[in-house]
Amino acid sequence: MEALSIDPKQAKLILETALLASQEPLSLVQLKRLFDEDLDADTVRRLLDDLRSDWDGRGVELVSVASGWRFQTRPQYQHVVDRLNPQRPPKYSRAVMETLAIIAYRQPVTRGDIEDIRGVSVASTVLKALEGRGWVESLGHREVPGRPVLYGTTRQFLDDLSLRALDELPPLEEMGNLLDRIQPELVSRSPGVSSEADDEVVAVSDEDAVPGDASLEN
Amino acid sequence: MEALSIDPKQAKLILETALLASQEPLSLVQLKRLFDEDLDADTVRRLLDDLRSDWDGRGVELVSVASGWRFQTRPQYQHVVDRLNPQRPPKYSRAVMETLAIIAYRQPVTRGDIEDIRGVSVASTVLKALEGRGWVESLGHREVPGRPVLYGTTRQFLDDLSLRALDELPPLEEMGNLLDRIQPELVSRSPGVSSEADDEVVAVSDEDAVPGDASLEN
Amino acid sequence: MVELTLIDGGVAAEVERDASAVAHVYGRPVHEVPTDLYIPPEALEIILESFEGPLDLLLYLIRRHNLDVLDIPMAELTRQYLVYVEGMRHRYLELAAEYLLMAAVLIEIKSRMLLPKPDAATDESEPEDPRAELVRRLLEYEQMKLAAERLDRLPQPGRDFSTVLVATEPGQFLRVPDVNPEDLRQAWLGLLARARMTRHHKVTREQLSVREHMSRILRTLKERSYAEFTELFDPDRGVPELVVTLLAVLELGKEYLVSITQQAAFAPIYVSVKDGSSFD
Repeated sequence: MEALSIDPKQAKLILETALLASQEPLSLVQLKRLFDEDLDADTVRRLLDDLRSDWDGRGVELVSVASGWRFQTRPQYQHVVDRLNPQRPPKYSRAVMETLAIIAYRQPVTRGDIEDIRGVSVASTVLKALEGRGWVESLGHREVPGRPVLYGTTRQFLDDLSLRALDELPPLEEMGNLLDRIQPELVSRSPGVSSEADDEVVAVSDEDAVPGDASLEN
Repeated sequence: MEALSIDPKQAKLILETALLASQEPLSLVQLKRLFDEDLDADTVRRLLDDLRSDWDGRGVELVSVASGWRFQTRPQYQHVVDRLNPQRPPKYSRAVMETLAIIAYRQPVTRGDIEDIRGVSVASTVLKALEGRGWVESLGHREVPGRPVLYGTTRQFLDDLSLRALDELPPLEEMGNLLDRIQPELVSRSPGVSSEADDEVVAVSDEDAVPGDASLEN
Repeated sequence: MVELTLIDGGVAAEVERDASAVAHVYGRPVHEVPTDLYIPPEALEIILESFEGPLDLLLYLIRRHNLDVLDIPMAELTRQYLVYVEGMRHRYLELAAEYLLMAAVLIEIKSRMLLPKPDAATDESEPEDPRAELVRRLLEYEQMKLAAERLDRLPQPGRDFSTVLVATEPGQFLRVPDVNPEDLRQAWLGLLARARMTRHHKVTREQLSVREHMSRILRTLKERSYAEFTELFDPDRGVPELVVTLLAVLELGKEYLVSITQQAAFAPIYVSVKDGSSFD
């Protein structure tokens, strides 16, 4: 290897300045053009490696990507960048949230159960998103024709939602209230619908497909 | 001053990362939000000053402008960036720069005011160039016949010129200096030109910053 | 960006400008306007364009010839000025209007200076020098002209420095939505609310399921002729099932297929098959 005709410290300074000021990754060819001296690619690469080490332990790192070299924030400092952009965090779609709610409150449930309650089919992406997040997992199969997968929530789901157990989930609206909203005068007279029955319903998942829209008067 | 509840080195690292990753200058308020701890403005300012010193001798510097703090290349390293991007930004004509100066120092002004001071009409393209650059904007209308638009400079103008406020604009040449500019001895020797007469000229100009053509006729 | 060079009159902006030059003729800097005021005809346009108007030209003449701004020799200044304007009128008429106005102003000032001054005794106020207003305008313009030069020397982004922006990799750090327990509750309630709202669109299915339960209840009552109200419900089958069962009972009552009786408040409710009715 040739001796560097340029002070390495100065050379790194020039590389660093150019890379920080550039919005796009810079190729070795572009970086070589920064110098009057005719540096070979190896020399520039060595300088870049050296520069990368200089940035060890910082929030920004020098990386080599397909089209060249660039500075970028380290993943573990992403939270700093996130705080800068007060743009609203992403939200799950209603489909995902409702599916998650059904699994959380009614587990174990099959996809068919979820579809019946929601009244629409559940896209695979919805369940994949929840499984991918580590919040939902398969608990086994229901022993009916087709042996559908039974879903339940995971330990991580509880951790992420800062819950110690499932019974710390917000209580669902009482059965009485639910019926109140539908036909108040009828329910209040009916002693057959007790709150104990309600609790039981929450604890036990429905045996089979219950139409989600079944709720109602005709 | 309170003891820092956070490791200053770590705090500077967070500030540095955020400032490097931000397209726009970051205000103290935005920078304070980076921390869980409730740092006071003085602490953040001290950390920033410290961070600025850390970058001494590098090609990039931390500067404070109207909307906050930002990293930018030092002017003496601009040639490095120019090598990457040989396309130079436009150089503004004297017409544009004089119009900008009048708006910056005399704002709010109408186009008529600018024309009176410059003694020539102002082409629409001149004002459009300044508005297009985001340096000049309409502040409203002067309530006289025709309701001419009043122009002023923008925050971006201050940011781009690395100014924190309008009072950091280069000071205007004093009228007295203008009189002395070519022949100081002549002004001081001339009995017909007393310093009071000098003051009078200045005073006239101040109270009637915007001469109409009619004023030529006395 | 192109429009900026046009503003400047094209030629001057495209060559790297020599700041000290008065004008550029065919790309070459001209550092002084000829003192004999002879301007090559083809260069006149460009030289005039290098002035930003009559004030700029006047200022140049005054500074160039070391004239005292506060004691302008009007005759000399006006003479020089008119020479310029004469040349201009032949070659570059559209530029001339403002220059002609200034010529008129200069001549007016000069003629005023020839008039006898009003008697100081009859006029309290100091008689004003006819040149005062011109001087004021010249100085104010010069002040702004210098300010423009200083402003132009301030570092500008892209020209003298560049802002710094390091990349952040959005794909790499996929932000995940935050969910809290209350969100789940809201999702559930939303589900219920929507079920109510959409009931009209599901009439067929709903009727069928109610009909199905009506059949089941009737079958039960066929065997036993009456049942306690609560026995008809199977809590294990879930909320919708309970609701549908309730609706089925009410529907049967409405259609006079069953009778629903209660002896006293809070006493058991009994459901029984109506006499003489049957269900096939």
